[in-house]
Amino acid sequence: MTSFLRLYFNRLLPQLIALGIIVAAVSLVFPGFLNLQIQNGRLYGSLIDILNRGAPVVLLAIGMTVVIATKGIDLSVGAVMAICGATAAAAITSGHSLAATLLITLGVGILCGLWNGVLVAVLDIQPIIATLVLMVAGRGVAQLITEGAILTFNDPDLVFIGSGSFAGLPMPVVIWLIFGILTALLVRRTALGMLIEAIGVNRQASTLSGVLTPVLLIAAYVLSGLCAAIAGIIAAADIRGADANNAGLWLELDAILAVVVGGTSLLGGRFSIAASVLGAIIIQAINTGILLSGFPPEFNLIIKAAIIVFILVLQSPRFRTAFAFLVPARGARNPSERAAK
Amino acid sequence: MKPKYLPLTATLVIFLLGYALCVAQYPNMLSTRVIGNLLTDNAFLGIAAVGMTFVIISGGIDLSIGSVIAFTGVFLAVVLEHTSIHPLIAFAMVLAIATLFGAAMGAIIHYLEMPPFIVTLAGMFLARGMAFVLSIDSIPIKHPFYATLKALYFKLPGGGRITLIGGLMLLVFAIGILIAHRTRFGTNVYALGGGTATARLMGVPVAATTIRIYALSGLLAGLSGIVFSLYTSAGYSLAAVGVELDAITAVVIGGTLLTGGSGFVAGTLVGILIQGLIQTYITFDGSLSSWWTKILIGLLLFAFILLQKGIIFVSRQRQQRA
Amino acid sequence: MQTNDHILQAIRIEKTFPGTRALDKVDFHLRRGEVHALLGENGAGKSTLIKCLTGAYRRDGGAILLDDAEVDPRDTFEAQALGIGTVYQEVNLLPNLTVAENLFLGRQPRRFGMVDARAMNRRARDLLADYELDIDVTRDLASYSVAIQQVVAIARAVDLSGKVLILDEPTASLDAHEVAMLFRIIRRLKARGLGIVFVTHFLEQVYEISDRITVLRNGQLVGTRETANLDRRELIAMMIGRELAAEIHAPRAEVRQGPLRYRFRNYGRKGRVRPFDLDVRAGEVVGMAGLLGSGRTETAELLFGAHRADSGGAEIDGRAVDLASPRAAIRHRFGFCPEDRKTSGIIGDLSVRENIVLALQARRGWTRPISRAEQNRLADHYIRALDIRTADREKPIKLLSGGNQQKAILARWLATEPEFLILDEPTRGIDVGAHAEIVKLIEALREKGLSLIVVSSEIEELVAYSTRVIVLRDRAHVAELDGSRITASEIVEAIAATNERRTS
Amino acid sequence: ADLVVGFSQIGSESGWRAAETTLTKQQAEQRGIDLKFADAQQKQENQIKAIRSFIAQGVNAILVAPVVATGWDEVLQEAKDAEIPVILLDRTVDSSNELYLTAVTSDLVHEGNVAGKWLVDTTAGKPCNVVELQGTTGSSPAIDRKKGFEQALSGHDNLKIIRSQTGDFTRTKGKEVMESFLKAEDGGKNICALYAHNDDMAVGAIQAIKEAGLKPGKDILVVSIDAVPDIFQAMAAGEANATVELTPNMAGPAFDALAAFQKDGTAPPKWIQTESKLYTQADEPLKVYEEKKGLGY
Ligand SMILES: Nc1ncnc2c1ncn2[C@@H]1O[C@H](COP(=O)(O)OP(=O)(O)OP(=O)(O)O)[C@@H](O)[C@H]1O
Ligand SMILES: Nc1ncnc2c1ncn2[C@@H]1O[C@H](COP(=O)(O)OP(=O)(O)OP(=O)(O)O)[C@@H](O)[C@H]1O
Ligand SMILES: [Mg+2]
Ligand SMILES: [Mg+2]
Repeated sequence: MTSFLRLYFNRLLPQLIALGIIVAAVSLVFPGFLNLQIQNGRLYGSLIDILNRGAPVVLLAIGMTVVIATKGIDLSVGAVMAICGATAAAAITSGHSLAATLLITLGVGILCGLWNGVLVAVLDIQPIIATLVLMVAGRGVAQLITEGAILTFNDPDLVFIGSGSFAGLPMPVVIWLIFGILTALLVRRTALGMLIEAIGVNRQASTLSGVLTPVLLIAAYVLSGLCAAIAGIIAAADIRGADANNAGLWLELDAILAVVVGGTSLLGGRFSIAASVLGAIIIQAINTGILLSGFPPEFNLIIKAAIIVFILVLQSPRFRTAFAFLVPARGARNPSERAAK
Repeated sequence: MKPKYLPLTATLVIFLLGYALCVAQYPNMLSTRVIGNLLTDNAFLGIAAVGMTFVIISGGIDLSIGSVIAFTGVFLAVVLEHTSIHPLIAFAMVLAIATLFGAAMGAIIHYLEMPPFIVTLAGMFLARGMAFVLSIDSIPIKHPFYATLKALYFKLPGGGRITLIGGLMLLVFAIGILIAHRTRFGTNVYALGGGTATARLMGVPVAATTIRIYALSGLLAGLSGIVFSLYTSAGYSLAAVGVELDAITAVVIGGTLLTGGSGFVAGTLVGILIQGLIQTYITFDGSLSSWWTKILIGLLLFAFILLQKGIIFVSRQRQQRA
Repeated sequence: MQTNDHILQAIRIEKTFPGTRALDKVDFHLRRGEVHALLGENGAGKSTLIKCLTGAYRRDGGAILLDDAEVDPRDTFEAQALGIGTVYQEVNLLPNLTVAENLFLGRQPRRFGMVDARAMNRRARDLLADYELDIDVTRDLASYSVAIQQVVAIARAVDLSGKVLILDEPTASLDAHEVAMLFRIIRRLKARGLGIVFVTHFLEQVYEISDRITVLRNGQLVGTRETANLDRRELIAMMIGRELAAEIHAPRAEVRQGPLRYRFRNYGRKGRVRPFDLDVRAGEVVGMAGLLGSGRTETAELLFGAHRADSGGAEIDGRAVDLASPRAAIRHRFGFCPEDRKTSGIIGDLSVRENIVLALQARRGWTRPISRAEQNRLADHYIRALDIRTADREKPIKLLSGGNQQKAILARWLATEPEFLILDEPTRGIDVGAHAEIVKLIEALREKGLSLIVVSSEIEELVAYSTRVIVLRDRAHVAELDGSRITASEIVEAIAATNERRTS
Repeated sequence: ADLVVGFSQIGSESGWRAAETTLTKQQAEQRGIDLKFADAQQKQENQIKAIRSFIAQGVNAILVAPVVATGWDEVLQEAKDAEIPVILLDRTVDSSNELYLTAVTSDLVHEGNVAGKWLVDTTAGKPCNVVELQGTTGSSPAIDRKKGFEQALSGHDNLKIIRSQTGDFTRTKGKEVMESFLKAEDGGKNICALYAHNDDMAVGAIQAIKEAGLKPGKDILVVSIDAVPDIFQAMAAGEANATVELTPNMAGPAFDALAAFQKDGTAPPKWIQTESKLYTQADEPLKVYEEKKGLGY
């Protein structure tokens, strides 16, 4: 068991190091960064902000990880977030109970995932294009629901999901923690994880081995849709309104970035949900760090690009072999040979 | 017909069909004006999409082109505003920068073995960031040379025009087709798309080819930026957001596989025209709200993809029977 | 020994992969005008040595001399420029390029800076004419069979090799006729003074064509001998480090066949396989013989549900069943080792363990995971039972040598305890020792009461284990041999007879 | 038969823009105008394409809400050549005013100025640290509203902008950025006022302030621009202090000018400036809220 934990730790080590470097760098610029205090019965501080603000991307990254593991990609998650946020707001303002609202919204998210999944698995359309359809049309659907305005609501229960707290942690953090752990258990305690990886590496060989490829593919996109729905609810609850125009805008790129920073290959196969979650947190740490640093906003993108390139270079297989002594290279492979095979 | 020409033919058939339907509803759409506009308005997108086609055929992707277009525009505007450098020299400078930028991304992709999606995503942030740093204002370009260039067009009967930039796009497509099918480099691009490892074993210079592909994409994005700056006579750091997705869509509608290894530059041109057609149709209709516009674009995209699949499927079946 | 009759010398080549010492100070000397066989078990390091010679891998140590001058090709491109043409083990051409482009990649004829496609196609046709291949060179390579692709790869390598030609298992998917043709070409090149390296597991071919033999074992050089002075038994002992009990099995005693279990009636699919009837009993091995492209693979895929049959029906134990998909077939305890292990067999990035348990897990469904301990047990069991050479069970399967990958896929199906096992070219690329083991295994499975269908291009092998042989031609079943009629000559005759009918 | 007017709208990036679209359609309907609507999805190239196809269709007039100021010369010239009058809505362009009939816009710099003046008056010389939520980096409202605000503050040394970041005109980002401002400035104790380039960001920021345990409107003054309905609710609750109105009804004056021009060729003034009205808590915010609620914000 301990060796298992060690393996796990080793897998996450590069991400942990990157996070550590960023946190250290930001606390240099902004000394109050690490302060944590209890306020109104919940933890309060920049670190908590990172976990809290990172919630949507973390959730999207969880679903995206599984989709990417199947060698797919889901560009529609931002739009699905908007649809689901709008659905939730519309449902709650038209008088549905919280439970009904959540059910309807999650249902809509699952439906969106189903659509993507069917396009990819049954109609055999390339994932980028298949999900691009919903990415373009989805935001229109969301605006159709809100008629382009911000649909505000004040239902305290729904608002609680966005800004309440539980056990000292903001609700969004609690939600993604639970959901992330559940998903990780679901894929690792069952055979799902391995079967999904098999599909991602070699779909044809998996099918010939009796893996239910289409169903699993659809399931991956459904999971992604579900994640986007939860993220959409959180985003709407956070601002007490559904902003169909901007909710989740370009977040799909952040989610993909998070997965890659987490070390899952875009070519499918091996994946780690924990690493993707860490990746999302890293990205949020960058964003929050930029906000706290007080640089003029014109520099935001350059700083972000520079940090991302830095992290990716740290992680690149070439760099890792060159500096194998820095990162304990358990199971690390020789990259050039790998490519040549 | 060879099976590999199927997607291309299917796309062309769909375009003609769609155009005929549009004309049936709005006879005005047959005017040379609309045809001229289709070329002029999509010139920058088309030029960038040629680069994207090469990248995608090689099995990669380039998300940075929209930002490079914006950067190019801002760079030109700033240079022409604040110095007395002649636009042609500024063009050369910016093309050199864009090419180097692309080459650098290609080098990172190859030597650090990082996925193109992510490298070019970082490139996308970086190029737009650079544009912001140069200037956040939109800067008009008032240089007389621009006016000269814009005055160059070929008038069609019926009021339509083939403008310089529209013509340039066609030229770039022609050159792109030549490069893809008539040079060793072009074959190497296809070879990379067929499998990097195999290509390497067959003696394809993988490093040089990868770098050149992204350099070419950078160069064409730069050229597209110049065209865009001619088109709008301005440089603006928020311009051309999301152009990469439009370009990818055009490439894919044009029958190129995102997995690499197969596709046609000519198909991309049809893809661009199909997208332009969808937009023109929606404007001619003019009754759609913002949201229905988005939904309809999505659905039409979906319909085109389905139709293409359908045509290919049916003719495969027929070929097998035969 | 004079050095100057050596065209290529490799001195103390070393190569280490994480966990594997693939080459341990290996020496290899190739003379001008000789055919030099490079032999060894699966995973001995043959392909690795070749890749080090051509710069596809960076060697960790040692030197390479070409014409007595030290060379250091950094990639295959440089090796080609030096006059070393190579066919690598897996068919290494680009399926998405045309045949002509594959042949002339990187050296297309040009006019005014542009590729002269017409000249290229003409030269491609001329080149292939030497190989009696008259195909449309402007079509994508993917539209041709593996065999044709293999011939194209050979033609390309030969055309590239000014000094040295290296062939890594070029004959694995060729039939006798094509092998003979290849050998004619090799002899011609040899007469021109080229040095030729030839890797194969077919010992008959080694004795037919080679002048000298170098044997590797576990990454180490065992020795280099003149072929004429090395008898077969001794050679095998060099390769596997012990004597092989009986290489080719004595004709087996009359087998007792079980009840009829599988009945396929009028089974077929338009455009793929003409409808056929097939009965298979328990404890029976049905061999499938035929020329390349005769439809054996397609028959196998049809039986497994990889393609859906559009005519006829299947019965198991008298009950009609629908074999609509691999899953359905697996539910009826079918198993299928595909012919192309790279694209339809291995799951490259996953470990040997996961590859072995995959089919079993898929059948149990995702909700009932096989525990890690059980997975380990299964994997270890089959690694031992089939002698899969791997550093450990967690090694990604793509890093195993070809033959060992094949065994791992066999293990995947054995783990599901199948009752009807379809093997498509199970011994392709497998070394003599493993070859014998697989033949033994097929026998053992038959004795356990399994029904097997085995597709093979090796007629000797079919004779060794088949209780019945079906001969295919042009996607149709044309003959069936059983009992005493299963002999090499009868099978060859059946194939040839149908061939004559084709020409008449 | 009817007057056909093409309307090239920027997109639907905010509630304000949706309201503008709604009002334009309403106004057109009231006047019996056949409005051809084209959504450009925030892209200038799409707007140019739309105008070109309006010209190709031969509409009677064109309304444009230009996404940027630059780059319109050529297409406007084409419209002029085709003798189709063009009216700019909501934002101006830097082309020669020969090329369009008139522009119905507010003055973005002025809006920032009004907001700044209010803050100057309210603080009345007391020292006050201001944080600023900017609009989308590079967009003209962000640039001009910042400029106008800074102009109003210049010469008043008691007022200092201590932090300024972009909130992309959205509630979510407004809230997120405000959270980090609060953290960075001693839990917010160091902040005396918030200036947001639009109301949506202000609404988000107000929530952040409340969640940090402070009272928006009292501990931190809130002033923003646009006057969308939700900010009036906040004002009614005492959580926001002031907003500067940007009216979404630009089309009304535009159509009026067009009608006059087509009737007898009366050339309207080249710039019809809409009012930048300041609303504070004293202006019966709830009543204004009810008025504005139905306008499609
Ligand atoms: N890229 C690689 N990374 C790690 N190990 C490798 C790699 N390539 C080969 N090996 C290992 O090196 C050893 C030699 O493999 P090689 O492919 O040279 O064998 P071979 O003699 O060609 O076998 P075969 O007859 O099956 O083709 C094997 O143990 C194999 O697992
Ligand atoms: N000489 C050939 N010319 C053209 N096509 C061929 C040729 N040989 C095979 N093919 C094609 O390749 C495919 C191979 O068929 P299949 O795999 O069923 O044959 P096989 O008997 O198993 O041969 P192999 O030993 O190559 O696997 C068929 O679709 C066939 O049309
Ligand atoms: Mg080998
Ligand atoms: Mg076969």
